[in-house]
Amino acid sequence: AVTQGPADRARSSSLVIGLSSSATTLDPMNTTSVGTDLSVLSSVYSSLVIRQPDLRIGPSAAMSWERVAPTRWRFHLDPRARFADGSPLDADVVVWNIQRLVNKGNGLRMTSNFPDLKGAEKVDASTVDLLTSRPSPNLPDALSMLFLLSPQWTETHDPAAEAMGSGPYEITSYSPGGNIELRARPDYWGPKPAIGNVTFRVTPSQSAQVSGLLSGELDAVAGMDPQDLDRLRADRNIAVQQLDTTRMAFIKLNTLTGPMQDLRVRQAVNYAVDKRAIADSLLKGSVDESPGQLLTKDYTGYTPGLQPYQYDPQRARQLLAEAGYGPGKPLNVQLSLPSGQYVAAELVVQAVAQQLREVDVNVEIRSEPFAVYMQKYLKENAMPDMQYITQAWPTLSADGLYGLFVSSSPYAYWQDKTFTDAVTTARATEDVAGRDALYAVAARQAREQAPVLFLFPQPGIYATAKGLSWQARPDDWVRPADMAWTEGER
Amino acid sequence: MSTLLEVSGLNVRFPDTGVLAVRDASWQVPAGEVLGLVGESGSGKSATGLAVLGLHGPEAVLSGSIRFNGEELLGAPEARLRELRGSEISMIFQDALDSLNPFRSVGAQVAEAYRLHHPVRKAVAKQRAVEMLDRVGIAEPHRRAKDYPHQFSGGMRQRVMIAAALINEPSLLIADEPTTALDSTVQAQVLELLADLQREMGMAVVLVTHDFGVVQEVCTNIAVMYRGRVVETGNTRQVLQDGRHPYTRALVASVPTMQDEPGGTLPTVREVVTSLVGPIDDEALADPDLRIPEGREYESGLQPDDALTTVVDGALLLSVRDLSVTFPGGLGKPARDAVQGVSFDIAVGESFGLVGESGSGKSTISRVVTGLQAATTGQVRFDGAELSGMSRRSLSRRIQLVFQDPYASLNPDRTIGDAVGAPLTVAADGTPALSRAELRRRVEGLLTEVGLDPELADAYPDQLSGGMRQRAGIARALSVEPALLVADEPVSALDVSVQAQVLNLLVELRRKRGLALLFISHDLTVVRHMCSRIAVLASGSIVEIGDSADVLGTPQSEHTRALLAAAPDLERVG
Amino acid sequence: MSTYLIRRVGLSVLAIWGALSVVFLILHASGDPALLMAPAGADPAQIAALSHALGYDRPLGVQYLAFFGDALRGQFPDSLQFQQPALEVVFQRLAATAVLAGAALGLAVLGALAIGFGTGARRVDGSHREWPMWLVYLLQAVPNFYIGVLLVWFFGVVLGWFPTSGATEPASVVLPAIALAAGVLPPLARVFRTSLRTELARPYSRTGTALGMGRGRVVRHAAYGSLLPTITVLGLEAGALLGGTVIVETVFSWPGVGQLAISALQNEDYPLVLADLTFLILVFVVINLIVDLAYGVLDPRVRHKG
Amino acid sequence: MIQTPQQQTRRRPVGGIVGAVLLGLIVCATVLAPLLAPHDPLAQDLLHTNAAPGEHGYLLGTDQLGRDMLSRFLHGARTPLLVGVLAVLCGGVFGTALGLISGFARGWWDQLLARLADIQLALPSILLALMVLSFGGRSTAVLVLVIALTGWPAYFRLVRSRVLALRQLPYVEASLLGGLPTWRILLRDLLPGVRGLVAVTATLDLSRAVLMEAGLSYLGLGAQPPNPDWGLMVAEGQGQLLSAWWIAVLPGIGLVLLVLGANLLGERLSVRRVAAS
Ligand SMILES: Nc1ncnc2c1ncn2[C@@H]1O[C@H](COP(=O)(O)OP(=O)(O)OP(=O)(O)O)[C@@H](O)[C@H]1O
Ligand SMILES: Nc1ncnc2c1ncn2[C@@H]1O[C@H](COP(=O)(O)OP(=O)(O)OP(=O)(O)O)[C@@H](O)[C@H]1O
Ligand SMILES: [Mg+2]
Ligand SMILES: [Mg+2]
Repeated sequence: AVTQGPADRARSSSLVIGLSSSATTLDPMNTTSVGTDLSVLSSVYSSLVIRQPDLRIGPSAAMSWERVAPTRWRFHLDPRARFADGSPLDADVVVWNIQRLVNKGNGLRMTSNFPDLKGAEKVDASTVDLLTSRPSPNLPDALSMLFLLSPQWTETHDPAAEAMGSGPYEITSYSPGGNIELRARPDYWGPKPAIGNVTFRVTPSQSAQVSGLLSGELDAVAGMDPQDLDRLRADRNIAVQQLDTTRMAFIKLNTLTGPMQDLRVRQAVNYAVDKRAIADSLLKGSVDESPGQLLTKDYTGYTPGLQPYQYDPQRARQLLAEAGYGPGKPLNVQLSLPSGQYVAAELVVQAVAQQLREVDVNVEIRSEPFAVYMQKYLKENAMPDMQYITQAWPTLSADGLYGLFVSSSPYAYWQDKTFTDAVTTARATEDVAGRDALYAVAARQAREQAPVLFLFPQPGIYATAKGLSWQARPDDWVRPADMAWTEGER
Repeated sequence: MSTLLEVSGLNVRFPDTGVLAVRDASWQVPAGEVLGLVGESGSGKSATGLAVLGLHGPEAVLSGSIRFNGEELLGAPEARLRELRGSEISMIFQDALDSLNPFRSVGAQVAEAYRLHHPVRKAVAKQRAVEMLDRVGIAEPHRRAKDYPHQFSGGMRQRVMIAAALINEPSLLIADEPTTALDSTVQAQVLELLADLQREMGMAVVLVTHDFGVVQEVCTNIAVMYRGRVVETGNTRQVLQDGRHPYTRALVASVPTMQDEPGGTLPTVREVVTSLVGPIDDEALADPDLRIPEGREYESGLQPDDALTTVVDGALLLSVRDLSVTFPGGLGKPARDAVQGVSFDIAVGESFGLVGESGSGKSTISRVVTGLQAATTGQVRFDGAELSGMSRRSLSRRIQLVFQDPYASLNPDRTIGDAVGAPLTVAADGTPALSRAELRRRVEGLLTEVGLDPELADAYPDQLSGGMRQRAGIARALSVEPALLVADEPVSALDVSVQAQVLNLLVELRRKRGLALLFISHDLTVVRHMCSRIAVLASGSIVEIGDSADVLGTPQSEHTRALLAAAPDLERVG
Repeated sequence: MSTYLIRRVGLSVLAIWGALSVVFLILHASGDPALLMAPAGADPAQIAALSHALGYDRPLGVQYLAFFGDALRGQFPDSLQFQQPALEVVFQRLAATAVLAGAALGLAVLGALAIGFGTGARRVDGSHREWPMWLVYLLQAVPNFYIGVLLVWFFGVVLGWFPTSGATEPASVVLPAIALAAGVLPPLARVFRTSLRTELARPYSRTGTALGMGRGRVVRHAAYGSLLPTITVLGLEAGALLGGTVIVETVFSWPGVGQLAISALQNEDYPLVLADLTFLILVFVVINLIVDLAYGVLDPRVRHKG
Repeated sequence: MIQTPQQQTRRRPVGGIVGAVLLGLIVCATVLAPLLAPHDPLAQDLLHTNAAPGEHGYLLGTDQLGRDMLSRFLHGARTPLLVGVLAVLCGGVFGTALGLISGFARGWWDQLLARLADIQLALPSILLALMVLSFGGRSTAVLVLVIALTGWPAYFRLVRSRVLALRQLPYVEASLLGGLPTWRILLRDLLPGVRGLVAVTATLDLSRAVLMEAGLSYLGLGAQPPNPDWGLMVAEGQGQLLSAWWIAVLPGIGLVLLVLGANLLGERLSVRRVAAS
């Protein structure tokens, strides 16, 4: 094919990024998927604060911020910040955006990420206060996902189909489900991005991603399948970065109904699966097995020193026998997974199912569209006995991720007083050591009670054309503004 | 007179099926003369005609010699043949509907035929085509040239075909049964046109046909084919009246004519041949050297049976009063009055004939009478009872139908015995169902009665010849012992030689069973032969009805006279 | 001709109505779409409110009528995935599918004609080639998606000649078009070849030869007659073509309406499914209507009827 | 150039035989798979994933989970065959019965059924199937039904038009005149008349059904993992074309052979049928 190769693109300062699925909307408040929608939109819109490549929170539209009261955060806006149409990004804009967000009637998806946010008050033209209903130390972390629209523009345009933001890029071409093209704004008020033209190309199929990289059609792809690692590493023109993501992969067990109510069964399935072997063969050793933890190391509040469930089918059989199952009376369970959503999930699930089958647990695998899967999970409260899921929390705090497991959470399917108490108390504890101690209690309890079948962090494999400098990150952001072509390569 | 076309020792073989369609055939046509090529179906007439123009596909293997104006055509290069085709030698085929391209206007087709051999501009060819259409008798040729074949009637289409074939004024025309698909009156017109054009253009014609009447009218010479061989050639009059080959003589004898005494037994080919040369098999009969021994004459076995053809005064069996049938029009199709105000009666044991041209409503009447079609108005009474009030089952016990097409009237997936016995398995009211053995016995009896081997009960229709199938169909109709038999063109699909056998069978059955017969045909000679009273039908109405002898002898209506005039009849020397 | 036209249009409208009713019923058998539209964590009252706002709590019959009223005006609710009017989303994808289907159709028709002429019209010496038909049999046996996968593998990956995914440059259309054409070509080639043979065997072709036409001319005239059944099959294959786009677009990530249908179904994007299917059904029926009308134009026997 | 019906039978019969042999082999392999397969098709060997054909004693290699491709290949025709045959039976019986009744009864009944078939045809079948399977639940029974549902109009239309022609034939009218009841005429005169037609349609429909099952499995709506199913296997191996082509390519060949077999046989049957009628 007569496509431009990375070398040509480096010269012309353009870049092609492979997206595993198309953007579903251009409205930044109506999506929470970081890997696709928000990564694109973060180039077009700006947020008050931004999570930097080193995972720390840094300034963006807000130059600085402080907590003036337990439930009041004050943000000082950058006076230079302007939308592409020239209108300023001032306190009024922020107030309007926060109102748009917290109004439940708008039915925006982002709203649920801000359960504590009450509203905003203008202090002066470039200062604004955000109010929360209770002390919310992690608000800035959450705000790194909130992008700001222009109120006037939104009145006359459909933000789902068009975009006009205050970010470094503007969209030059978009159709739902199709490729997205960006161009650097010449009048951008912040630091100029290094790359002028960016294309997000939709390449859902794994093989298309790989062949695109190999042929030079794509310059950067995130979330590659570990199965392709060897192939990618072997190519001189491709650089591979590999790290654990902040997403933990596990198989959630429905402890509220069915056979997984029985602790012995939950522990048995944990013993029955050889996480090591799966990580080594299917994930090509790109990750380590989880030490019986719901968090990855990157979270504040992580408890070191826990031990994973060892692979011990004998033990598993014994536990199952105690629970009343065995070869004569095999345990039949359903295991669902969302199709095409998570890296290597299809393989991992099949491997798990086969290993469980060896201890006489018959697993029926149901692969479902993500929407259906989520509907069963959250809206109908009808999660099957087991379901493969990966979970992360954008603020990278134990509080957030553990919050998904407290008794009151619809995500939990687990009611454990010890765990819930520890997490709730920790939330109100300002002192770091005390909080970590509480989180350790929660972590041990979770390991012991096994509300999930612990697996491993989701592997993060990023492939880029040689010559593209970019620091891959464990959260899912892929921001072209962070990328640059280095001179002299190729 | 010089010989234009000379066929000698022609063989046409189809290796794939092993059929020898033409064997060692020789005949010739002098320039400007008409040769009739006659013979029954499958005797190789078409195969011969196609061979002349090299129109056989690669699956045919030809040998022998075909000389046209002294030039050998067999094995001539395709390019040379293409030059000759349509310009020197033309051919027209039987079915005019299919012989014309349905997707092109007739003018374009005739014009193209001209342009294929004359390098002229389109407009010139168009003009020529219109002239030619005019010449073959198409009214308003200028306008009609733009019409498509389906907008023409059968006779008109055949005229167009003739125009296309003759536009280059060929010296030889091969006409392969050009009129068999047409009505008898139309047939006569087309033949007349052909004869006129032949005289005007002075061309030679090879007329392929199986109709002796036609041959007698237009041909100077005749070649008779049988089983792929030419068994006799010669002057038409002489061959027809005094054929030297037993097959020729037999064929001529088996055709009913206007001179015959009606109602008698027709001689069949086999009978005649046997009486002429003794028992002989088909292959030996096909030997062209076979001759009727001097002095041997066929003793006509015609024994006219007055009882069958004279008017009977029996009790009234069927009475049709003011019958009309209208087929409702569909979307965009006008309604069609197929039958209008028809009345007639049939007495017990009477044989009643219905003649008329195609589309005159004959079949429709037969279908109404048998209950397959409802009358729109009027009434049909059978044995005093209103037909529409009778159940299908009880009606079927009284009236039965013999179909025209013997091939389609038997289910190919059922044995003959099954077909014949099926009506018997429907238990008549009050009678117990037949046992298997009894059924079989009855079926065998019926088969024997119609002159079929009872063994054939286990045969499938495709193992039977057309004549045998027609007999099976008759056996089925007879199985329920009906009082009235309706026969809708029962012999028109059959060869002359077989036709005689089936007609004889019907006559004999009537004699034995006292059946009443409603006999439908477009062929006057056949109706005259079979019926004591006839009705002439024209566009749905009866134009003349009466005793057979009166109607045909002193026709009162214009229509009947036209029918009579058009029927080419064989004059047989007594 | 005019009654023919009226009748055809009437039947088409009937078919569209019926097909849409089926779609409507299947979708509604699956439960309250509002459940899907509501944000995660919405309480039952909110869902009920949404359901009410969108009219999903009305009796089925009322919804049915409303659905047709809206469909007639081209109004569908917003797509759940894209948060835009569903029909707009479909239209945005239309061009891609039109390009793909057009290219595939062109390929298939050309291929079918070539194979049909090559194997259907014997030359004067009686020889004819059969082998292209084996290709047709083989193509007919290969599933759409498998052809796609093989093409990706061989031409995209091994040889690297063509892009294998998306619609980014003119060359992108090559592989998906071939994959799609492979499904449509066999029936077309077969019907064209068979009807060419039938037409050549009909008496009028023999008449042509008897009047002195060369082989080429005879075949040309016969080909016209063979076009009619071929066009009929083409109309019927439009369904296969539309169905094929669903799979082929998925294999090649081609951003068209077929892939949209799949993703809408997978995400239970109820309004989008409705809009997309309505549109596809409309296209299919209209294509068949055009075929019928083409028949009326091309076949004088139909042209002059009624 | 004259062509007679005989000529069409002259086609070389290899196709039919090849088709029959292919189908036979595949059916045998499927039935005997438990005996022939060297491994359990579900057993995983995580140490030897993506083994190339011949490696580690796996004749056709292994897939991403280290499952023996040969064993999976041998088992892979079970679902397509089972679903295909059942769907053809359902669709065939349904379509034929309706076609017979519709063609014989004519009138508004006939019009109703014919319009139903039109409507059915206006719905692209793969989309209809996808819709039913996504919204109506996934199971083998639904799969069979939906494939049968998209198949019946073919039988219906053919049988109906054939019956419309047949019922005008003298032998059917002869049965009417013989006083036979309608059901007997349907069974003895009309059904045999469409028998061959139905057989041919069914053979060709089998390939359609198999293709559809494979397509749906490929899209994830047919057979579910870890089932060895050819269509599903192609989908699973598709991502590995670069490094392990055999995972996707081999099962596809199985599908091609199966469909080719059915088509060739159907073709042959239809040629016979043309010659016989
Ligand atoms: N293309 C062919 N292939 C094989 N056999 C053929 C072919 N054409 C004709 N025959 C056979 O050759 C024989 C003579 O056929 P032909 O058509 O010449 O008969 P015919 O005298 O014209 O009969 P009819 O009056 O029915 O037209 C028949 O047995 C026929 O079956
Ligand atoms: N089912 C029908 N629907 C409409 N018109 C019909 C139908 N059957 C016959 N007709 C028309 O009724 C008229 C009489 O037809 P019928 O078959 O009775 O004629 P026929 O005298 O038997 O002709 P032929 O000698 O050709 O058999 C014809 O014009 C025919 O077109
Ligand atoms: Mg002939
Ligand atoms: Mg008639």
